[in-house]
Parts: sequence; C-alpha cells; structure tokens
Amino acid sequence: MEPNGQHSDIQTRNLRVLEALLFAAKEPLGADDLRPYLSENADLADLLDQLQQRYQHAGINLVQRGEKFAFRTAEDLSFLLRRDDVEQKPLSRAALETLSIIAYHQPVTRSEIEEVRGVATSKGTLDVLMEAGWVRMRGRRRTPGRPVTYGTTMGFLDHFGLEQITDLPGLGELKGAGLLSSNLPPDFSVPKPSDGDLTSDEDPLEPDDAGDDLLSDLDARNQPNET
Amino acid sequence: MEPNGQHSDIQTRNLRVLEALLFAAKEPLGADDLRPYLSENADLADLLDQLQQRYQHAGINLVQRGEKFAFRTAEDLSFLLRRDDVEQKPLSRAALETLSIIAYHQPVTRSEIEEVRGVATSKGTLDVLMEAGWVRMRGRRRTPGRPVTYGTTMGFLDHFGLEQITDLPGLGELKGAGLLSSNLPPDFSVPKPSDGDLTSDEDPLEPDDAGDDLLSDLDARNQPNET
Amino acid sequence: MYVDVKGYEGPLDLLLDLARKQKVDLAHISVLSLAEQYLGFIQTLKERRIEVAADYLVMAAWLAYLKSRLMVPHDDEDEEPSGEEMAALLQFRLKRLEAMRDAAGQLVNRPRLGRDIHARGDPESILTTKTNQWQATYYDLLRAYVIQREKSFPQDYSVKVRTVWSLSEAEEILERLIGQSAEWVPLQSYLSEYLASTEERQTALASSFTASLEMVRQGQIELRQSAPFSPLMVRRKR
Repeated sequence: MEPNGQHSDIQTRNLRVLEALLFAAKEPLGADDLRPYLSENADLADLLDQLQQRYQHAGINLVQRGEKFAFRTAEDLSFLLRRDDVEQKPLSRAALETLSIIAYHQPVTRSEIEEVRGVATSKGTLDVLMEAGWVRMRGRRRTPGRPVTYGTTMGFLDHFGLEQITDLPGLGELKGAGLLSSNLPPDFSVPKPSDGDLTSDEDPLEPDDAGDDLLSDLDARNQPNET
Repeated sequence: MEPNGQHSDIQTRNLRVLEALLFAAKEPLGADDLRPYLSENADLADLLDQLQQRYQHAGINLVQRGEKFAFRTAEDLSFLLRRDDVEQKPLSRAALETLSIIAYHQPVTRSEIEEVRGVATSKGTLDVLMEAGWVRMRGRRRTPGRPVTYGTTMGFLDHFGLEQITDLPGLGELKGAGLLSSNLPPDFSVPKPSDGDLTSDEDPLEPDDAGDDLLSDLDARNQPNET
Repeated sequence: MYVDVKGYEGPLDLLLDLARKQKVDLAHISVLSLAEQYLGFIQTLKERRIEVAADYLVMAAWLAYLKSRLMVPHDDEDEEPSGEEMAALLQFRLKRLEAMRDAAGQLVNRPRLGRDIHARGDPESILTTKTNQWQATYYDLLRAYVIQREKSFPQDYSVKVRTVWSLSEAEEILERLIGQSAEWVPLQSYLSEYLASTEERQTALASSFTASLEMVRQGQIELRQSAPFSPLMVRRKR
C-alpha cells in the first residue's frame, strides 16, 4: 500500500474512533480524554474540525463546549426533543367568576375583584387564568399600595370568539338574553371594558415586576366584612 | 424550485430528523416513535436503509433490534472501547443456562425449562433475567394449569447485539439436530424460537397477572420423573 | 472418587459431567456404563452418609430401571419403552443440555452492549412540557358574571308591617268611643284621631264600618244615614 493510502486509512480510523468516543461519552470530552485512543502524532484539532464539518448539515452536530466536544441535536431540530402534553380541564367556578369580572371591569385590581365577588381571590386563581393565557397583568394603579391591574388578552378574545372586548354584551343585551333579571336596582350598571392601552391612572409594570400586591393580604382578610 | 429538488429537500429533512431522534435516544426506537416526525407518506424503511448505509463505515452504526433501530458504536472498535469495569455482577451459571433455554426455545414455560435443565428453577433466576430486562412473561399456555410462557425482549437483542431472534448463534445447527424440540425424541416439526406475537397455543396475560404458576411447584417436584 | 454433589446443577448436570469423562461424542456414549457410574457415585455418597437430594435419588431409580431394561432382551408385547428407547431419551436430554450450555457460552461472549458496544452516553432526554388547556364556554363566562353581580343587589326587601284593624279591634275602639252617648254623632268624628294618618285611614274606615254593622246586629248601637254620601250617624241604642 502506498504511504498516502496508509495515511488516509489511519485518518479514517482516527475519525471513527473519535465518533464512537464522543457518541458513547456521558459528558463532553477534551483533548486528554480523546488523545490516548488516537494514533501517535494525530492532529486532534484537525480531526475534530473534519468531524465538525462532516456533521455540519446532519441532524446532529459536533459542538464545542469550552475546550471540550460533544454531539448534540442540531439546533433547528431541538423541537424534536420537546413533547407537549396537553390536558384539557374545565375552569373552576372561582376562576370563571374571576375571569368574568376581569373581562368586564378591566383594568381591575385584585381587591376590586374581591369587592365584586364578595370573597377573597386566591393568587392561584389568577395564576390559572394567566397560565391559560386569558389574563395578564397590565400595570399598577396609581393608588396607595400601587396594586397590580389585570386585564384580558388576545388569547381571551380568541378563546371566547370575540372580535374585540367591547363585544361583551352590555346591560341591555344581558337582560335581553334573559341572563340578567329585569328587576334590577336603579343604579345597576355594567361597565364598558377596555383591554387596550394603559389608562390615565395606571403605571406600566417594571420589566421584572413579579406582580406582588403589598396590600393584597390585608385586602383579602378584610374582604368578608367589606360588602 | 423544481419538483425533484423539493422532493430531495423533504428527503434530506426526513433523514436529519431520523438522525436526531435516533441519536438522542438511548433505547432503540420503532416506527411509532419515528413516523410522527416525518413528512406524510415518508418511506420509513427506505429512509432507515439510507441512514444505515450512510453510517456503515462510521464509528457508529445504525443497527436493527427486532422491529426497532438504534445508533451503537461500531462492533470492530470494541477492543478500544471495551469497559470491563461497568460489567454488572456476572450472571450465575443457572441464570445463563435459563436465559439461553428461553432464547432458543421461546415461548417456553418454567416446567419446560426445568425439563431441559433437569433441575428445578428457583424463582429468583427468572426474576434476575426479568430485572435485567432480557426476559418477559409473554402469555399463558393453553394447557392444564395455564402455565406462564416466557420469551426474550428487545433489550435482550440489544444487549447481545442481535438484529432478530433468528440470529441466535448456532440456531441452524441446533434446529437441524432436533435439539430445539421440547418433546423427544426429535419429532417432525422442529419449532423455531419466536419472540414476537403470541403463538396459537398461548393466551395473553391478564393485566394484573403476577405470573404465578399453579402447577409450577408440582412440576418442579415431579420433574425428574416426568421424562 | 470424591465429588461434591453441591457443585452440580442437578442430576442431569452430574450425568453430563460423567459422560464427558468418557471422552467420546455423546452420540457414541455407553449409556449402560454411564448409568453404572452414576449409581456408583450415589452409592459412594450414601456410604459416606452424605445427604443426597431427592432429585438425584429419583434419577438413580430411573437409571437402575434403565439398566435392567437394557440387560433383558426386548419383548415386542411389552408396552413399556424398551431399554434402547430409554437410552436414546437420556442421550437426547444430555445432548440438548450440552447444546444449551454451548449456546449460553456463545451468547455471553458476543459483543455486549455496555461492555463492547455502546449506546449514546449522554442521551438528550425529551422534555415533556405539561400544559393544561382550560376549558370554558362563552355562556359559562357570562353566567358567572351575571350571577355575581346579581348577588350584590341590595337585599333590603324588609316586609312592610301594614297597619290593619281587625274587626274585634275596631269593635273595641267603637265601644270605647261611643260610650253611653245617646246623641247622634257622625262616626267619622269619633275616628278623626285615626283618620288623620294616611296609613290607618283606609283600614280604620273599613274595619270600623264593618264592626258597626256587627254592633247594630247585636243591638248595641244604631246607625243612620240621611242621604247617600252624607255622614254616617251613630248612637248607643237605648
């Protein structure tokens, strides 16, 4: 065999060994891990470079992590490694009630929701509504305690088939649909919801706003007496 | 783009997806695991064949294990990659014999295993093999006492590097010599081991079947007389 | 000869070991001498008062029977298996056990996963994102809103206590007001105190009129009205 052919045989073998080692390794491997398995005087950097090129367009790539190397799923295929497990659940009554108040009364604070509901609203209920993608924190009300204001989202409109939030039926329509009794107190009204820009008494949220309300616990405790 | 180019784009993508899925997984994957990620009407067998060829001379190969596929380091590199330290507690002679009897005679009942070995099988032996993931309870034989039938698993094929159960070493000679028949002396129909679907004389296991054999204790006791 | 019976995986294993010592192919083994060796071995164990498992004794009995069958010529009328058939059976079982042993040896020496061949060392696990998809209908939403708002309506529906004169109350009052007066006096003037209040006016009029009729019937008082809508006059009956 001519020297050149022999050289490329050794080269091929080195590449195969690297492939196998990197595949079987539990963690990225560095030069010290790899060199003992290669032929003497092998140019590790060059071999890794060749391997990197070989897998450049494959479903897996040879990636560098610091001084070490590992095979990883190609970034554009990373969706293959994610599974979405969707479980359909009916919304609890508390969540549904809270959602409806947010929808009509937005922008609304937690203590305002509680005022309408007559009971304290758990943070969990709001979390569920936010997880569902129907409710969002809009901003903070410019009142003492600066409570968070809640409103509905595009997802809310989508789910309930509304083109805009003002499509929610008003007083007359609710009565007309027989949902509301016609025997209403004279001062009864249904607010006109707005899910758009911040209102004049709302401040924007800080980028890292966790949405905690300073006074919410206090509010919640006082709630049952409040009505 | 001309239709042909488009076709090969889809083909390339399918191959990359298969590569990524098979590479990311430790266990062999089957059609059900792979097909959902491919383009509609993709020819899975053909794609796997292409992939197998692409990796034929690489340091890792695409191997078939029963109906499933996995990337494994190339067999000829084993002398380099051999890791004796990770070898689990070596199998006892009894376990190894039992394993090979199950592999070659499957589906096989405990009393048939005992008939071959001429000695009672302790329950622990089968447990060890099942815990290793090499042996499974397949069903129940349609004979008095309805004994459990045992067979090998995909994990068995994977561990011992067999594409399918018919690749067991020396299977042809054993068959030819009539040594795989459980009834003696060599009769006309020589069975072939089958690790697949239930055979005509097997019933499926109940979902909560604990694998107890009603007659097994009796069988074990009677064993030496039975011949 | 000293052999530890515990080293064997049962009587068949012992027989196989003895057969191998004949150093011939199992197909050409002398079953008769094999049976004799086995029986001799068991005998030795017994003489040394070594406890022998039942399995081995059962095999010994079978081999003793085999030996006797082999030594007498076969009778065609005999329904029992011939000595030759029994010997073939034993040979088959020994061959099969040996074959399984060889197979096990080949199997265990194959390139094995985790030792010679390796799977992906660092599998990229599949991340399962569990999402709840919440269900609610538009109708549910509106109902929920309306129910809550209706709950908040003022609940001051206190039942008005209406002042009503019962007939007996009216009779009592008239009795007291008319007293022993024998003069004709308008009924209304007796009731002026009560008629001033709008709440009592109707019931005072209605009940006292009805009561007065009852008192006339009882002969206690007399009533007189000179013309329609003129004042109703009342006096104690003499």
